[in-house]
Amino acid sequence: MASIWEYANPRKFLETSDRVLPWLAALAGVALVVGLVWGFFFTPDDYRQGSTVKIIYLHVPSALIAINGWLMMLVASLIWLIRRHHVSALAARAAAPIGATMTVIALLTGAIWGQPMWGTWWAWDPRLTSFLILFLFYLGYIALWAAVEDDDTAADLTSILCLVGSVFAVLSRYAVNFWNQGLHQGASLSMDKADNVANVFYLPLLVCMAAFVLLFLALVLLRTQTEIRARRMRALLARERMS
Amino acid sequence: MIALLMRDLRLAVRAGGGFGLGLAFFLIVVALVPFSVGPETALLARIAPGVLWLGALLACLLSLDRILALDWEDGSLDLLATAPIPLEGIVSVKALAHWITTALPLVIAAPVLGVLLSLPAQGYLWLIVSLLVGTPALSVIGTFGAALTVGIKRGGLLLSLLVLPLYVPVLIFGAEVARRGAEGQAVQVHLLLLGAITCGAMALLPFASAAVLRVNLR
Amino acid sequence: MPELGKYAGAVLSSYGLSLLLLALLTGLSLWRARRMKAALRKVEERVKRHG
Amino acid sequence: MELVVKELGVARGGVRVLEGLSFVLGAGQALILRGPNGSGKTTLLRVLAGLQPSVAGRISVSRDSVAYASHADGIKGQLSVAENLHFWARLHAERDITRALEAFDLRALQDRLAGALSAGQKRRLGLARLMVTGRPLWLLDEPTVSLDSEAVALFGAAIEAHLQRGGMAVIATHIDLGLTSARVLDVTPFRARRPVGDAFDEAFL
Repeated sequence: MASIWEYANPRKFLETSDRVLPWLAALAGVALVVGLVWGFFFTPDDYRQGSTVKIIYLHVPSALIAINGWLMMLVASLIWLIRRHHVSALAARAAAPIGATMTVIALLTGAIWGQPMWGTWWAWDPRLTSFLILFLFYLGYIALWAAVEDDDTAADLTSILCLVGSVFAVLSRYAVNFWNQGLHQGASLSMDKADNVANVFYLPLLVCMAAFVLLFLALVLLRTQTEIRARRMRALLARERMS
Repeated sequence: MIALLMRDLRLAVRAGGGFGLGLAFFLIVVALVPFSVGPETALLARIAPGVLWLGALLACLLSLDRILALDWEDGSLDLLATAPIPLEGIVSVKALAHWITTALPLVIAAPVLGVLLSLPAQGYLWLIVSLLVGTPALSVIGTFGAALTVGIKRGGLLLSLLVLPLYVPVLIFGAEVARRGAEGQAVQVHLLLLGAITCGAMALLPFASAAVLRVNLR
Repeated sequence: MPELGKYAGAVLSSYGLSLLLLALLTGLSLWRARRMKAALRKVEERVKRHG
Repeated sequence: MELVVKELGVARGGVRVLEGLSFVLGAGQALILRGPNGSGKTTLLRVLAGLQPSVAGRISVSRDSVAYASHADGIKGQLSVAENLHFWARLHAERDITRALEAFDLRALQDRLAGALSAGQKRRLGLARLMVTGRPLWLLDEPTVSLDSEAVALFGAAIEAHLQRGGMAVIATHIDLGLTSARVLDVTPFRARRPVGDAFDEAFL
């Protein structure tokens, strides 16, 4: 069995991801269609929330990816800082815009859902606020990558920012909790308490979450490939200039 | 270390920008608030702690890029990095110098500006205490941001974008202490949490700042 | 089409906006991937030719 | 005290510029680096100073024994000449700056603000800083830029005196400093070769 660090070689990564990507993308597409169609067309309305309950099929999975996307960037950053595998740093860079988009989707769907339910588009509820802060962290991270010219320097700086940012994101989460007890309902889902939400809603939601995870993975692979190619091109051009 | 601190203080005094600009900015921000929300005393008194905290935070932010950028431009940072003091010590001293030249005058000026916003009498003590406890964290976090952006031309805006989200917990607890103080509620828990953040930031962030600076000096 | 009742606007707009954002993200990623592939191929060929 | 460099490789912006560089420098010796622009002299000096990691090889000295002087002098225009020197001296736990002032003929200028100095005078101040660090190994990157011939002579004498006291110096320069004992090292032959084939390695080359 080969070590997973073999995939830290850019060429090996490109070859393998090229093989995996079509399947992953197809799977993600199928799951997304099945989950959303199921959720949108074939679930009943909630007796309290009416048809707005259908929004959770977008809201919960995107929120899931928004948080876990940052977590993935944190792990990738640590791998880069400790083992110096370039692919890892580039994967973190590739994941950031996806995470940011997911955060926007979670915020948007949350606001649209909140309007009829809470009577307001935006409330300074701890969860909403935390997501807004998370979005700012994503923006800063992306901006720092874009601003630093040297690739290795940028990888180092953004990795450390990701580390420090993670600590402060957690801090902000608790600070915000202290600051305002919110309107938001508790996590409506957890794996061991499936009866929180009736099965009719739960199953399609699981499919949607799986679909978003698959979509995230496919996009990360695709974007990492692009980053590797961009990086190789810059390296080749730099070498050409020097000789 | 003391030599470096004295030099930074002397430079701040001679260059003129250190003490004056942040203070003037603080004054202007606070003076503009009544124009934007109306002169009603009750409203001003209610929002005064928050406005003063936000103003102090923004005034701090304004001067962050001076912490390291000047030393970067004239090559001093290279030379400091080869000096006998570890880089962690250097960034800590830099943060301290920033706090003395920028944050401390703000703390002293805050009660005066509190009068402008008709801050209730019982609020002054906790306003000053919360600023004294909270602003060191602002300086240390800001130094980290300055170290991140030191090699970037016109990095000022990026610096704000990076630092502001990091300021959130400090602002929440700091303003909360000041608000509770002004309203005569208990402040202990929030003050302790604010102090914990400051201590944690002062203990750990210099390592991150030094690591980042080493990368930028490469 | 399921009956969405009085919340039709909210549900439809959130689905519409989310899918639009996802499509934008995917589209941009694909477009950049394709462009970068082509650009790299060009540079690689030039480098090989000049040795 | 001896500087031993073995099979050193250095990189700039992720691309190797020098490799396989070895030399030994004993107490009282100086080494002049020669080579065309962009050949990696500055990078080599920064690696020796510990500001930048090497990509291969070994360096025997610790960073506590080097004093580095780059194109930028690290001088604060708002401080006087003496204040500038005092600062660096205290940072390196030294007291005496008179020797440095005299060696670079800055006595008369010591109370002037450094911002009011001419380019050559600033350069002299920057080099005088080396003397107050008390460190044995000087790493100098084009030290004679904007110096007139008289100042170059002063500088040469200062290095000579430093070597006499058992110091060492590595200097990247194109000017003859009049150092009698200095060896010259041309870095051109150590230029990094391109990797053969198009193996796609961790550095994307």
